Amino acid sequence: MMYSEKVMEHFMNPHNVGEMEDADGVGEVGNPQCGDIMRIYLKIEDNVIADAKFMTFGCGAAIASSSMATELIKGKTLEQAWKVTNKAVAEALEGLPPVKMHCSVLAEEGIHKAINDYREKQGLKPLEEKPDAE
Amino acid sequence: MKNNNKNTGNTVYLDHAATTFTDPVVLETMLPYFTENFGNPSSPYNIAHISREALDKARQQVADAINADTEEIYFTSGGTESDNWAIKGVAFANRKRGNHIITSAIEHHAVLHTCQWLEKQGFEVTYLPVDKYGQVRTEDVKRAIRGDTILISVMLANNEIGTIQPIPEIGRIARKKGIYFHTDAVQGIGQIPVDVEALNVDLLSLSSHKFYGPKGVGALYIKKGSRIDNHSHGGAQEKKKRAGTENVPGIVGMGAAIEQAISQLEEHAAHMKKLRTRLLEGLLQIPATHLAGHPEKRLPNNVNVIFEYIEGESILLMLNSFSIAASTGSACTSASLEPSHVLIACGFPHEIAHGSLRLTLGKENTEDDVDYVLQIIEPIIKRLRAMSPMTPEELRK
Amino acid sequence: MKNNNKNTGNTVYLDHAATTFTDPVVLETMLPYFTENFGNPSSPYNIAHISREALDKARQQVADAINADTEEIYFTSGGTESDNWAIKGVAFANRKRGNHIITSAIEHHAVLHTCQWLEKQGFEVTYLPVDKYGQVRTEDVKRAIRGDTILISVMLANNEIGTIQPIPEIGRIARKKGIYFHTDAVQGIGQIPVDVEALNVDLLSLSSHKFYGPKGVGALYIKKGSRIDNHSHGGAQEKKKRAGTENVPGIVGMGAAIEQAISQLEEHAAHMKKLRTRLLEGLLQIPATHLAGHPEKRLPNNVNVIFEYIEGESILLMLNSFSIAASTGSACTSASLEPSHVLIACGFPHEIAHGSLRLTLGKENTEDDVDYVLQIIEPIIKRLRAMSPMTPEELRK
Ligand SMILES: Cc1ncc(COP(=O)(O)O)c(C=O)c1O
Ligand SMILES: Cc1ncc(COP(=O)(O)O)c(C=O)c1O
Ligand code: FES
Ligand code: FES
Repeated sequence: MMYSEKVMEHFMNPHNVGEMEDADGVGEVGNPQCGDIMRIYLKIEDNVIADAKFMTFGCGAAIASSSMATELIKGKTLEQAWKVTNKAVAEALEGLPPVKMHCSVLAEEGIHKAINDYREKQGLKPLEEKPDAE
Repeated sequence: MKNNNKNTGNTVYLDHAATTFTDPVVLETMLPYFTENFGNPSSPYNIAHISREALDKARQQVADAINADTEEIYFTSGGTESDNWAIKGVAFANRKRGNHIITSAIEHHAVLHTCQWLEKQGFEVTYLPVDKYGQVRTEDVKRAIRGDTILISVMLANNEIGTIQPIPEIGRIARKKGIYFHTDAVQGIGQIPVDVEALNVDLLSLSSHKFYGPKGVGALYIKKGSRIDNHSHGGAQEKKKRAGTENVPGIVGMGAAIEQAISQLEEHAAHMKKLRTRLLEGLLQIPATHLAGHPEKRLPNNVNVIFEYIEGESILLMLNSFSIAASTGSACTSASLEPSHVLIACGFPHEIAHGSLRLTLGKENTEDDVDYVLQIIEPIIKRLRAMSPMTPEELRK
Repeated sequence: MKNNNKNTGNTVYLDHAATTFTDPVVLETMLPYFTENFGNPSSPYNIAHISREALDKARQQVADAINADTEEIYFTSGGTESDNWAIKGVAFANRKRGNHIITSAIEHHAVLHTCQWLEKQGFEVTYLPVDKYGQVRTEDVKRAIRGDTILISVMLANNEIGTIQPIPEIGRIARKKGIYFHTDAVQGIGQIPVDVEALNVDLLSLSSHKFYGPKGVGALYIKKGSRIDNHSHGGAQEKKKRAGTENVPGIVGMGAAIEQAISQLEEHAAHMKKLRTRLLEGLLQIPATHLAGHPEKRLPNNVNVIFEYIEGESILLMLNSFSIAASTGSACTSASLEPSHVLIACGFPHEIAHGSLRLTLGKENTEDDVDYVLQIIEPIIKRLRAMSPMTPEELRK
């Protein structure tokens, strides 16, 4: 297969799958080009991500990225979590094929959206996407 | 439970539309032409005479298989070359008569991309729509014909959904109007009868590796008297129409493979249909699962189903981990990030087309293979649906 | 006396420029890719991954053999396809810059006929003359260049007379002028060093069956950044430039064969030269016999002699009856009834060109083979001359 062992590990046995009834922040993103959808749920305690879950409709890379991304942000402050890039997700997965990098972008965007959903609910200003988020 | 076939090993191979293994019997016929009987067929000595006779025999085998004359068979490097040659060759050779071409929206890329390229060269191309089963309507063909139409190209059977097209009828229309008619029979041969007379075609493409012959060899049937440009320039091979030292072992293999495929056609089709029915019935037990393609007018070895709410590549990955080889029309496996143009042409929305799974059976498959797949696939679909945000509540349990 | 080789049997095969047998070691590497490792390289499962890796490896082997990058190697169905693609592909893609092409009078038909076809499409082609040894003069190249010249194609070594062309020099001229430069290296590879950097070429054609690889597979080197049309349209194979399911076993064989050929190059060339010298010295003992081609700048395995007053096909026929396989530039073996355009370009009159005999050595040949041929050929020439009305009296005895 074209995927690394790590991707296959996270694809076959994804971490943090599922819905979260009492999420503090939810972000749903989709790539219209490709028709994939990723929903990220966050449980936030004292500005720290206490729990994260995901639901994903997409390819192996999308599912593995969701799993790895949620894993990476757990226990981090919101500011730290915001800085988890798609590159970091791909690296943690021991690389993604070039045509699949956009699936990890989805994970980064999902997290950003979930964090801003939480911030808005708290009456805070949403954080700005860096223009070169890629 | 799993089949242990001597070719596919412990893989349950269900992607015969992508390619087949070379039948060991076929390979056996090829071997002497690599080593002892290696002469260049154009050379004038004994060792080369053997190669010439081998080419003659293979040409006869291919001609017999499709009810053509040997002078109408031209060997190529595969289905893509045959399609490219047929379409470009007829288009350019008949440009003075007109520059309109008709094809269908569900052709293989070897036809579609060639037509798109011809559009850039100033030809006009009509891409016929299909009905929800993936069939071209003959009335649409009639309506599309113009005074300057020089070529119609519609495939015999589709590679993704297996739908068989009304080729004899389209051929009759084309012939009445004096328009060249090409069919891509790459998927049909060896599965259903292929007779160039009955099909009313002027050109027909074949590819050896789809019927247990070697890769890298194919043929184009060109009806006698057809006006078509030469494919390549060089030596006098293939009656000067397709230059290049002949791939003798490959051509010998193609001949042996097609002869075997035709002689086993009925038996093979019966075997395929039996397995297909079992497989399809099992798959359609899974909720929110749809058949793609025509329920009856389809290749006996083709199953194409769509599982709603999930994506095809992830299905393939999981199947692969259970040593099952299959294919999908999902955008996620295509370089273009577009789902299968065939499923889209059949009217499936993008997100539905994503969940497609194509299983194409082959002669080595058994009922055990089918049962194994059915046993493996249900929990896979469940697991993926459990992860999908699109899955409705009642399917999550 | 006769060699008894396991490939050529009891034939003394001296037509390696026409084709070689596939080396049994090479065939061995190919076999698994017909049967077990038969997956379509484009498919996303394990069994197909093996095919993809095999393609990668072969591409590396070809790239290494000619000092290119793997991304610059495109597999084709043979030397003819490579030549056709290189020339038509560059011509059409650069038509806006100009429509003049330069080639030589002694190219293989795969180049010449392609150029002639391009003339019908409105291109202008200059066919450079050669000196009496069959060499293109670099001054002629310089003189032929015009403002609208877009492509120069000159072969590395000629297939009939073995003359090696001044490719690095021509390449330097072309590069200075920004003109694409293609060389047909089909005969050179495995006989002399081939290094795309040293040769200053942008495109280079190869054919596997000339260096103990299988027939029906070749490659085109395309220097990065070159402007060239795609060869065929369809799937995304060969970086979308040459569509069609890859001939995996053939490509694997080509890779193995080229690696072997390069690793044995010096040893092979030394062996060939030794045999060639012995053969040529023996042949030139026969009166009224001339060497065709360059005395030194020639392929180590090529001998081409002309026997005055007799005709090549009859020589071949007699040699064949003694199980010797050879070739001739006589009109009588060519479909066009024209003698070799190469010999004519070298300035041999028609009636002389008729008496040509090409003997091209291969790695399985031995000194015994050479001695056998020399022993057989002298009486044959005598007999034929005795029958010929053109033979002068003193040669009839
Ligand atoms: C319907 C159809 N046409 C053409 C082709 C191209 O054949 P090949 O890959 O042998 O060039 C294929 C197979 O890929 C096919 O299924
Ligand atoms: C110099 C040269 N170019 C091109 C070719 C064509 O190669 P192929 O016959 O493999 O297409 C040949 C051999 O026939 C050749 O000798
Ligand atoms: S979700 Fe479509 S490519 Fe990853
Ligand atoms: S003499 Fe018979 S073909 Fe030339």
